[in-house]
Amino acid sequence: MNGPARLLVALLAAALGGLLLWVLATALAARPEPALAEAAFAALPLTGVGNPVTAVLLDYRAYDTLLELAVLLAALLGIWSLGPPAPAYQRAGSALRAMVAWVVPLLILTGGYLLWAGGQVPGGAFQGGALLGAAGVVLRLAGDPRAGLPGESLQRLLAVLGVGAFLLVGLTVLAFGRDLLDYPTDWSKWLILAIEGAATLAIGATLAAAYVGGRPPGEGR
Amino acid sequence: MSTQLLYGGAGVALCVLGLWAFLVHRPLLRKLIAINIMGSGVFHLLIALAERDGAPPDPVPHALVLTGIVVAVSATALALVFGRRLDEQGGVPEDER
Amino acid sequence: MNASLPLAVCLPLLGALATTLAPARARALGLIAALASSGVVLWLVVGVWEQGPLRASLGGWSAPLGIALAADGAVAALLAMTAMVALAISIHAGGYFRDPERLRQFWPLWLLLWAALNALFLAADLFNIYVGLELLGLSGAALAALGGGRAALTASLRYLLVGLLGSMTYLLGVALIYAAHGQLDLALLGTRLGPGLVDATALALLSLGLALKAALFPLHFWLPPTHANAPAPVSAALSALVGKVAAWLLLMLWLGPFAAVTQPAAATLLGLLGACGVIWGSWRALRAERLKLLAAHSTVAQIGYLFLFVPLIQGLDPGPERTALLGALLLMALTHGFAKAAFFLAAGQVQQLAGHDRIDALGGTAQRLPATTFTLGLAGVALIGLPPSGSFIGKWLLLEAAIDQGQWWWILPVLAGTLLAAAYVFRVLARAFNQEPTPLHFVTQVRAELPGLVLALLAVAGLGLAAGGLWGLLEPVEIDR
Amino acid sequence: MSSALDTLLPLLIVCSSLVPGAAIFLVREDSHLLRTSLNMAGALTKLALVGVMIWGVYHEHDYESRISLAPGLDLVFAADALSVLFVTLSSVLWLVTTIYAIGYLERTPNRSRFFGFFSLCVSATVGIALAGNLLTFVICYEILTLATYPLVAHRGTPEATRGARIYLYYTVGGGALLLLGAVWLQTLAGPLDFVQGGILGDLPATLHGQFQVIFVLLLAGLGVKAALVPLHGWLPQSMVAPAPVSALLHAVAVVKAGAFGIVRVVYDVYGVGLADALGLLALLGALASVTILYGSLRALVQDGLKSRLAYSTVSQVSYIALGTSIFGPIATVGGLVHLVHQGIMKITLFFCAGNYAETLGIHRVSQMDGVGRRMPWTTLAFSAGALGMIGIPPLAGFVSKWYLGLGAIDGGADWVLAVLAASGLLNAAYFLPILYRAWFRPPPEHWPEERIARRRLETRAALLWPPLITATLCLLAGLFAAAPFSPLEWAELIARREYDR
Repeated sequence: MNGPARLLVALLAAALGGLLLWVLATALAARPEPALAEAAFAALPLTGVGNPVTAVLLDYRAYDTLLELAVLLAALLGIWSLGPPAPAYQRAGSALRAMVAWVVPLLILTGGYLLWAGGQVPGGAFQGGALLGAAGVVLRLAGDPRAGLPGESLQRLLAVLGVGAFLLVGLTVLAFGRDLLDYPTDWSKWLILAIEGAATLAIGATLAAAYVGGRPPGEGR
Repeated sequence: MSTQLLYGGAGVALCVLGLWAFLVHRPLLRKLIAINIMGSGVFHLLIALAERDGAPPDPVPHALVLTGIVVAVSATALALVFGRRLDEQGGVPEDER
Repeated sequence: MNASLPLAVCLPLLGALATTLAPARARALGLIAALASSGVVLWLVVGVWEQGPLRASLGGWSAPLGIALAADGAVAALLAMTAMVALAISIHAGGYFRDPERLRQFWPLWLLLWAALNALFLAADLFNIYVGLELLGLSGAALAALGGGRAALTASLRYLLVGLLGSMTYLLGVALIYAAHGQLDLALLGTRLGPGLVDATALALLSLGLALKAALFPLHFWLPPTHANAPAPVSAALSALVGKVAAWLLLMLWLGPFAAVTQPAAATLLGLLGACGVIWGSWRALRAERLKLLAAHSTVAQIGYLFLFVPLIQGLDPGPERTALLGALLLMALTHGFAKAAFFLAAGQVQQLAGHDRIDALGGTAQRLPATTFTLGLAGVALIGLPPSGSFIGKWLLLEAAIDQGQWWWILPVLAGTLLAAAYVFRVLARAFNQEPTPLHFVTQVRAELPGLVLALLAVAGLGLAAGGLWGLLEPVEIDR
Repeated sequence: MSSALDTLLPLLIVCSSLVPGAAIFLVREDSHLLRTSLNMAGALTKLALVGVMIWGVYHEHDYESRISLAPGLDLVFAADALSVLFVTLSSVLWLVTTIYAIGYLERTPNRSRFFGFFSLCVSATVGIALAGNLLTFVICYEILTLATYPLVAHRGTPEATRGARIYLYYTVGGGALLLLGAVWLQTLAGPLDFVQGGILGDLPATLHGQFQVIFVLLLAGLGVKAALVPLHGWLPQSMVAPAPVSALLHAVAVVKAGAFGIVRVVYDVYGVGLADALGLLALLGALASVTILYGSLRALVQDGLKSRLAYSTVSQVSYIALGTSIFGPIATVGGLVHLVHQGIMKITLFFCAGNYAETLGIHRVSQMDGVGRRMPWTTLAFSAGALGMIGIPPLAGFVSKWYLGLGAIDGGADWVLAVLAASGLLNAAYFLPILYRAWFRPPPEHWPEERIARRRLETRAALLWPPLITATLCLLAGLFAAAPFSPLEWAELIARREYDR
């Protein structure tokens, strides 16, 4: 794109920005009572979790989260369909290896903690999963071609674990005549935790596998 | 309210910046970065909306942002692998540029 | 509570999981999932037929806190079309992908795409649509890249990026709506939205995002390379279903919850873009040198037709006139879905046999594949809008409404598009008659040729002559949820 | 008769060729017997069903099949006297043409495709005949376009492709105008069910201006198929088609569909009185007269036998439009009876032309010297058709022209007599030289390309019988014009019902 066109786009973008700011100010000025937030807090005891964000993610709007995990799966399957990964990096030297040996368990432990804590305070499956994924990234950088992931079939299992747990719970309650993902109140807390655990593993494994960037060894031959 | 506008306004600014970058830059990797900036802007705006004058923040936008982030990460990962495969095959064909 | 709504999303998802877990059995598992998903959609359609619009809340929470799924007559019809096309594609893919490895990669992504389609048609929540769109975009881009070549990769990457841009624009609109109204459920929003700067800007952003994904002129630039370079079954799904769902969402927002926001001038603008799409897409299709590129450009035109309805429906109050036009709009969408899928499947067969799809050099191949050529012909008839196809009736009602409401200028794009479509379809069909030898049998490869033929017949004869039932489904229905 | 039959019979008549046609596509290319059986079974079933319908309509029975396509849009197949006239013509000639085509295409490739589209084509024609409203008419009219395209292109030569393409340009363009006119009219008048006497007469006079514009649109759409000048350009080009297709195109299906459509629009949509009052009949009459004279003049200079016949069709079909354009029952009878008479005469001529080409390789008039001695029966049939076209009594064409002339005097349009006389002279001028050559010139030593040797018969039986049958029909239609159920009697029945409401 040449100079004048760039300038034109910049001017247009600036105009759009101005308009959006004005619209935003108007919208915020006339803001209604945030009824949704109140409702979310009011219903919190029924969900069995103390962290309202977790309640939204895994209970009120659990269906969004289910689809979102499916997005994650789609990305991974897409990456796998494009062929084998690039070769691994050179194996780390001893100093880096020693550090990795410390950092990775720490990341995993922290991830687990975040998952557990997410029920009450900020934290949860995504934060935990992200740390697990980071552990995989560190391993791959240190020269592990698989980023610490297991073999193909286990990797596949891990990849579908999140959606699978959601569907298992969701369809089971559906079979008992309730709404999809309408957890019985007494079990709600534990079901949410189980789904979150599965989702954490799935997110972690998927992120690490996406970083590896190709189909796992053992497939396609 | 003004804090909210400030944060939200910053989000809008990021968003427009990302849009501008997407439109003027040709390399696909740059476009991808531009999209991510745009996404950050939208997430920023959503987070700003959660603020409720001292009351505990509205959890719904927070959850939306978390969902959005995961989606954005997935898409970025896929796009990056696409880009790398394309590079391995010699890049964008001449007639497609 | 009707379990068919959530199941319509969950069963293809379950199939995607199964085919991911057991790639060696992907084909059998995938076909089972495809059949089961179609069965559930049938259940849903019967439910809508008997009880009118259905709504299912999820997670035990009603809106605004929870998310709901909703299906009215229009959605049921679209879901049924999706299921039939998807089933045909599923069967066809088994014959198309010669490499078992490709087939294994195809199945889970394809079922994810199907789940996304169903989720989007059923969606009743503004943010949920965003997640569904992303699932659609990612699985679609990954499928389109299964062709593997440089051109396919480039096109898919561009498609992915444009899709992301669309999603982000859409999400910005969602954020503005949440800022102004504090909720996301479409039915509840429908009672709150009204004329005003904020709602109008939000609608503009939502529409922009969706128009990018629907390839509404002039945002269609990414579509032809993507659809032309993907494997044929994927092109069929992208053209027939993926573009359709985005267009449908856009129309649904305009005519449903955002109806109070829209102005006649804006509706006319949308119609005008549709008209430009009709003419431009048809013209480019006429100039295309490759069969699949022709079909891809024609998709731009066919999407355009749907938007011609907006200025005509926008001003109408609920009533028989509006229902008739909605039905016509739907009929056009369904016919195009069937016809374009059939066209792409047939084009894929031709390409596989000939090793290329240059239109000028197709002759002998077309003569050697009578059933496939016949499919191209029938699908072409539906694309032109000649009787007895469903699009003929759709166009008739569209023209009638245009004349009736004094908006006669919409006649021009319809007629011009029809004539251009006739020109590009018969440019292909003219190659089918030559002096090459023909095989003894009409159908040479049952699994690869029959699904397309059935779809084409549905577009031409099924929808044309049995369209009356569509209005039976729509009768008590209005688009709002 | 049961009422179930009343609602099903029109649909059954359409399906009696549609279903075999669809099945024929699937027949193995070398299963000659199965394909022939399907063809003949369809043709005979249709004929039997039409027989039932003739009896019923004569006794004022109502047949109507109605399928709702959309709110306000019904697919209606119904029978009145006019539709029975056309449906009988097409069923009888279909049977004959099918036999001819089986003989003509013996041992050529792609016969399943050919006969499949052939049956679709006849189904569409029968659909046009039985259409009970303008929507149904338009639908069948367009399907006819689609079904004939593959027949014209059938041979797959570059000329065939070119001819088919030109045919398509004209007919699709015309179809778009017809569609626009029909939709527009429907917004003004509601569902356009064909009613004898028309349905527009009761509408306010303020709409009359729009009616005039719409008539021009409809006439443009119908005129393409009816080959009204200047919309006739496709007809000579589509001569590349195999002879049975030409026969079908000229005598039964395409050209006739256009002419029939004009008759329908004038009598059963506008109403002849309104059409006259709006000056539309004058327009139609002028166009028809120009076409009659122009076609004859062009036919005069053609050396190709089939192109001479093609221009003759251009001219002759407009007699139907001419009859329609004169206000008065006698001219109506003349126009309608010519719908049938032109069909049987022209199909005879095309069968014969096909026989000359197939047997001896004769394609030009200048090659026809002495062919009467080598192929006497074919030439006899040809003579019957040609003399009928000129209007020599007692052949069928004389009856049409007689009634047209009487009708012109009765309707006060004396100038039509001049057109008829001029056209009759021109007809003689381009047909008589052919007959002279065939009968009275000595045969050459070698025919251009003798493909079928003379044995007991001069050519294959399946090629010889059809023209003889239709030639006999030409004679009978003229000789027994006053007999009950003759085309003339039936045309008078229609005219009575139209004018004596």
